[in-house]
Amino acid sequence: MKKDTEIRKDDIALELKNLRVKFVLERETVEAVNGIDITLKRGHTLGLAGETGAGKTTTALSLLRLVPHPGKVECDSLKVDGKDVLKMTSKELEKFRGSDLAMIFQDPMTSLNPVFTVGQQIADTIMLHNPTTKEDAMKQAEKMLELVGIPAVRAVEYPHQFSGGMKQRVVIAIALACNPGVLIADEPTTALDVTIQAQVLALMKKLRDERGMSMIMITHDLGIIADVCDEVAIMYAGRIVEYGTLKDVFNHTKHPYTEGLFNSLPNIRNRSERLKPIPGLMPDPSNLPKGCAFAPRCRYATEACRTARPADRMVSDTHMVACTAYDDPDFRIDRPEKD
Amino acid sequence: MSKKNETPELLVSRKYVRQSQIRIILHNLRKNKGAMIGLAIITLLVLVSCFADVLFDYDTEIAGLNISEKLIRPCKEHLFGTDDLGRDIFKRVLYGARYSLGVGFAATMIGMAIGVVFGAIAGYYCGLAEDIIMRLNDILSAVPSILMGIVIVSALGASTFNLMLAIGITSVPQFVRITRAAVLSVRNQEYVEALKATGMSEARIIAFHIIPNCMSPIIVQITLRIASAIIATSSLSFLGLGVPVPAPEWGSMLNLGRSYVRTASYLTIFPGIAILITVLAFNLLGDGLRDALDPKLRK
Amino acid sequence: MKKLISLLLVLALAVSFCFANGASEGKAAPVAQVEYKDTAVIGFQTKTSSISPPTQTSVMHRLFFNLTHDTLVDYDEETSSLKPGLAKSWTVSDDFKVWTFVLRDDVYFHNGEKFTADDVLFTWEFAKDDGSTNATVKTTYNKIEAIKVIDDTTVEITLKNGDIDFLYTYSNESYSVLNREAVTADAAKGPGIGTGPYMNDEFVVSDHTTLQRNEKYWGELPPTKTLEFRFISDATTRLAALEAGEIDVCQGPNNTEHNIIRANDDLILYVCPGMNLTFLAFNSEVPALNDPNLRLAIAYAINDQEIIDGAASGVGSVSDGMWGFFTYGYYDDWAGAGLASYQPQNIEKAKEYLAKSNYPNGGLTIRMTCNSAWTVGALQIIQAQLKALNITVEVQQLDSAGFTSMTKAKEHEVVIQSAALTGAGGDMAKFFTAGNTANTATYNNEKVTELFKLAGVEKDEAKRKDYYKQIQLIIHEEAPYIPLYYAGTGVAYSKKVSGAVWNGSGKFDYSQVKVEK
Amino acid sequence: MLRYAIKRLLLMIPVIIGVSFLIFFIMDLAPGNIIDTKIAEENMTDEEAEMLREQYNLNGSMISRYFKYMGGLVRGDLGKSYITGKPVLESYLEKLPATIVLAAASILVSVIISIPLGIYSAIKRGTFQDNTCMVLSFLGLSIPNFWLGLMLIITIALNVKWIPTSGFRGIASVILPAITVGTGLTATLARTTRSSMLDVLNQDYLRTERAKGNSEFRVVMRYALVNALIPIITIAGGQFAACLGGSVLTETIFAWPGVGRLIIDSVNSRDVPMVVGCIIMKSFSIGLVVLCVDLLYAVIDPRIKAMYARGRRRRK
Repeated sequence: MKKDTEIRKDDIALELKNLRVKFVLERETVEAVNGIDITLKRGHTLGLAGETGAGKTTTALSLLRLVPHPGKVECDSLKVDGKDVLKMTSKELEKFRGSDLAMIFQDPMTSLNPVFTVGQQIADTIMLHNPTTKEDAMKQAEKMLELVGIPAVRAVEYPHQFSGGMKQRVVIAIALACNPGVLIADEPTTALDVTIQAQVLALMKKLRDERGMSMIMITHDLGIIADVCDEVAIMYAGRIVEYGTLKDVFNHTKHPYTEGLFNSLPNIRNRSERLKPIPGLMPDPSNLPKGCAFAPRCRYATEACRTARPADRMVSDTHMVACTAYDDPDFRIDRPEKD
Repeated sequence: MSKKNETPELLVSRKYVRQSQIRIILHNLRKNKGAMIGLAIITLLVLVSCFADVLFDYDTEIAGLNISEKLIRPCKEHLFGTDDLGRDIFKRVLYGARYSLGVGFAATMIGMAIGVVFGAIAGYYCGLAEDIIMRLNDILSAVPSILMGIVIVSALGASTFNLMLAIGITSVPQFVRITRAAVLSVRNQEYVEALKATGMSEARIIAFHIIPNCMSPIIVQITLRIASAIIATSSLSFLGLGVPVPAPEWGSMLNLGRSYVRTASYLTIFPGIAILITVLAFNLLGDGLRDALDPKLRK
Repeated sequence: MKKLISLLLVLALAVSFCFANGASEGKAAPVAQVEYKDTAVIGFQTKTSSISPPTQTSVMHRLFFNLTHDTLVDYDEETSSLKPGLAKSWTVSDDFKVWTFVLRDDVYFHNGEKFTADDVLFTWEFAKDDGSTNATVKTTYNKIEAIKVIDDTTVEITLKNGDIDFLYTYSNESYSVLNREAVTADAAKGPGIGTGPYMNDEFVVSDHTTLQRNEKYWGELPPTKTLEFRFISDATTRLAALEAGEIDVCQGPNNTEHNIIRANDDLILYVCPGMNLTFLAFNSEVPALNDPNLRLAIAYAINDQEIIDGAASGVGSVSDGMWGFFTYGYYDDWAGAGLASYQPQNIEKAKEYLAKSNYPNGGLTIRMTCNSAWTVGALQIIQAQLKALNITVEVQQLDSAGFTSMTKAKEHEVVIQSAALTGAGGDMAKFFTAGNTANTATYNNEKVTELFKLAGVEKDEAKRKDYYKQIQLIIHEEAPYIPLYYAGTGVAYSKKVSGAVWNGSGKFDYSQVKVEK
Repeated sequence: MLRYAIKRLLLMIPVIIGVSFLIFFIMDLAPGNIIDTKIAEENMTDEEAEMLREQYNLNGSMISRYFKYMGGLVRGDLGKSYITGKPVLESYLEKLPATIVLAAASILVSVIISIPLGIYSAIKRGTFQDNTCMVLSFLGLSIPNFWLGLMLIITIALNVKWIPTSGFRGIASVILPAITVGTGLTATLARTTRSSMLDVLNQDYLRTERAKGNSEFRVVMRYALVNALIPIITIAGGQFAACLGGSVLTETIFAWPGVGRLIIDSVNSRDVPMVVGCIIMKSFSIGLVVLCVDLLYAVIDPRIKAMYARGRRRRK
């Protein structure tokens, strides 16, 4: 069922260059995303981490060109499996969505159409991209349900008869129905409680490895990123401030904001340790500060940080950080490096 | 811009939030061009209604007859032409604004006042109260409006107020049903339980929290009922139950011009247009108000 | 189903017709032979609710009964005289009590039963008890003491007390003869079976009535097979149906649309002077109105022609006396009798009478009530006209039942009404004698009541006319009623229609109607 | 589901009894009675009036007459009309087919016009098209029925041969009356469609549908509309029920043998058995239609079907 192209490790599944998204309202314009570059290798999983309001969901929606009105999307280039998404007509977009690039949404409670049976919703997706007879589509849908751990017999039931976790499994089944090359998961387990969260993540990992899918996992939970992702991108106020492999970002953390994130995580082993939350609040996206957006809350902030917009600096061939403090070569953050 | 909870700094003092809410509603209303047009027309109509006595002398120009000037087609002196008793239609349409506006608005208010109260009670207190009110409502809605008109007018005498009462009562069933449906959908929301938890009395909950949230379907119903109230006067005035005769109420003018539809259609066209404009004005304003009040649509 | 059969019949007829033409192709072309349709469609406006003659006396009902049933004696409206109907001849006793009729023996009911004297007896017995809920019919039948069947073709009717006008009343279609067997068999449809030129086929209340030709009719056979009467209450729609060719006759088009009919040269407009008099009635129990001078002042202040132009678009004729100009004993030479006619409008005379009344300079308010949208216009004109006498008029409109319950309870002040007058002088008594609901002026003058009684039994024509003259003079002076105008009735019909008899009363005769193809 | 339907049918009985009492009471309150109608037709002496009162048994208090009437009603006998003497039920059923045909055709016209208008203005919310759609839908409500009817007759029926001007003669004759009544209903239905579509278009699951690769047209017309159907059906069902009560003006203009005119004529002539009987039948048929609309909810929205399955509406 998998496309016949063999899996090449270094093949690029998704390439995004300089994505900018603005929401133009009458009295203000909200700059949700301010220049993001993503390259996702085939079969790899990129974690997109950041606090609420960092523009994660907007980025995901821009990949599918589903940003709602009044959003304005500007982007230098967006290629998925070599196809240039920006130049696609609405007809091509419709073929593209669901078969090449699929998405799993955050709140399962509202992501399923209440008046269609679960099986029907999956079968619809199948019929859209590889039209067959109704019965055949339904059989495939039942197979998908089995795949995500739901007994096929429940295909005729309606969304309101499923629990949150089961619904998320259905959403996953819908997304994977046409075997997409790339999957975007927008905080898939945030709305679920912890035990169900682990099951859903295990399921996603199993399916990803079986199908060699590349995936973008959007979450604010660093634990999930450690568990699922190969590479990590830390987002803050619409920009990627640190990007690298798991080892780079977790063990050789460079950016002060990433350090702050790790400090605000409770440590199972050392229970007495006091949490050090990041002071201050996310900046208001409608008037972002000049220079580095994190400067007002950064311990190491210097005058330079507050004036110039930090450039992306490659600290190793896989590790990037956007922080002007590193102009001074021997600048270090407190977090010790481990290898 | 994710939908998650607002960051703390926005939850400033409660007074500021309430004051700005009304300002926001007015701002949205001003933004909506349609609503502004509607408001302008209504204010114009109200002005005309109030100063009609100053503009025209009732006896000579509105009710006075001169058979010699019968059925003149619209021309310079008579912009809308003259009716079968030689009266100038333009002046009568302007003067009639007060009756139609009054009857339409007042009748709907009567209907709304009764309907919303019972609808809210039926919607909030489910079970027996709801069944009784809804069954009584079905019974009341079975009475044809013309029969209701005959009885009220003959029992209380023919006057504009009784006409409003007759039309108002026949619009009560719709209001009860609309309000009950709206209240039902609102009362199941979590925040109603939260309010109950704060020990607020049920009457206050209904009055200050549930009904304001049901305002949008009610406003839609108000604007629709005003339209049908004005038109109902023409069928009632056919039976002589409308506004007492010489008064130039649009509905009765429509009805008097009925037999001239082919030979002198302007007798019915201009009152018809007046009704159309009034109805449109109320609905554009109502629409604007509905969208302004509905937080979901404010994105 | 019936429509299907008649359709087939028509087709057969048409086909045979063409053959006839075809066959005679060789011979000289026949004289332009006009073909007539098998069905005539008539649009009418006043609702009918029964096919049983004793239950209804309204004009439209009598129009139908005239087609489906027959009476012993017929009334000829042109010559206003009586002519034989089912009875070939009749004789009456000197005291006008015992009437003996010699009946025809060649008449059959629609159900095939032979018409005999027994049917006359049965009709009387049937209508007397629960066969009719119509007060006038029951009262007339109650005047009959007994009916004796002498033999199949002779019947004798004995009245309780002599009535010279009995035959005029008995010739009314509501007293048509029913068939005993038919009614006993089916109480609903039985009374619909008569001896007339047409048979009742379909009857749907307020929708349509279809009559089929009675092939075995004893009189002159009608030319058209089917008469379809369609109830179309809106005048504009009815006229449009005529223009669209769906109906052949449109009864009572809107006065406002007469020029549309005149402009259309396929249509003919027949406007006949009406027999419906519109008048004002002053309730004499109201002290202020029980004053002849005030009433006369108002009578002279009103301009009838202006009312006709304003409220009836000019279709109607001025009336000068509360007595049908076609009714027996009509008198209008007011100057001859030293009185002045109410019309034309005479403001000085009105003011003169007003000065003599209890309200020398007016200043009173009178409530005038009407019961239909048409008469509201007339009241508004009177309202404006009476301003000259400083009398303010408050116009009130009620629906018909509310209106009658008010007049019956004498709670009205002035009412505007219209009543269908007849040719019989005695019929006018109901307006001027106590105990009648039509007497909305609650008028009670012994002299007038006495004169009506005398006229009822007076044989000598001259004396009877004189009695009626005296009545009219008294009424003209006391003016309990103010006559306004006779509303004209109109009929619009396609020029292909012929054979129908139009008249003022609205009881048109369609028995000989035919419509060219 | 069946249990719920039976419960609703049983609930209708008190309503019908209530309706019969209220109408009986109101008819008694209205001035004048059947005798006055007959007097209006032709003169009557006082004795004759009294004789007729006996025959129509109008003497006795309103309550006693009501219970006599109810005696008949319980046995299913709606009594006879004072005017025509025909049984009320027969007269009502005689007028029912035309009324149902007109009601169905009017709702069809209303739906055909309102739903596309409502959806289009919901999609284009706030723009110029939105306002024009709403203005269009308001034309129907603001133009008086009789004026529109007459205009249709004069302009269309006179020039188009196969469309009759009036009467209930075959399918073609229902076109103009249906347009007259239907356009009057568009205002309400179009607005309801617009507001319920607006609510649905904000839902998240439509984003899922779009992410699946559905075209915008399919998203709106298939996935969104189905969810928005409940309020639309409520209003359309209500309108159909109202039309079952007949539309007096349109029936008068088009000489349409409908129930509306039958009721109003009976009211005017104070034909009490006919008025009460027809209104009872009318409320019964309206009750049936409203019940069918409620049952239709379950067919459309499985969540509501679940509630019925548990026998009662789940309410907190």
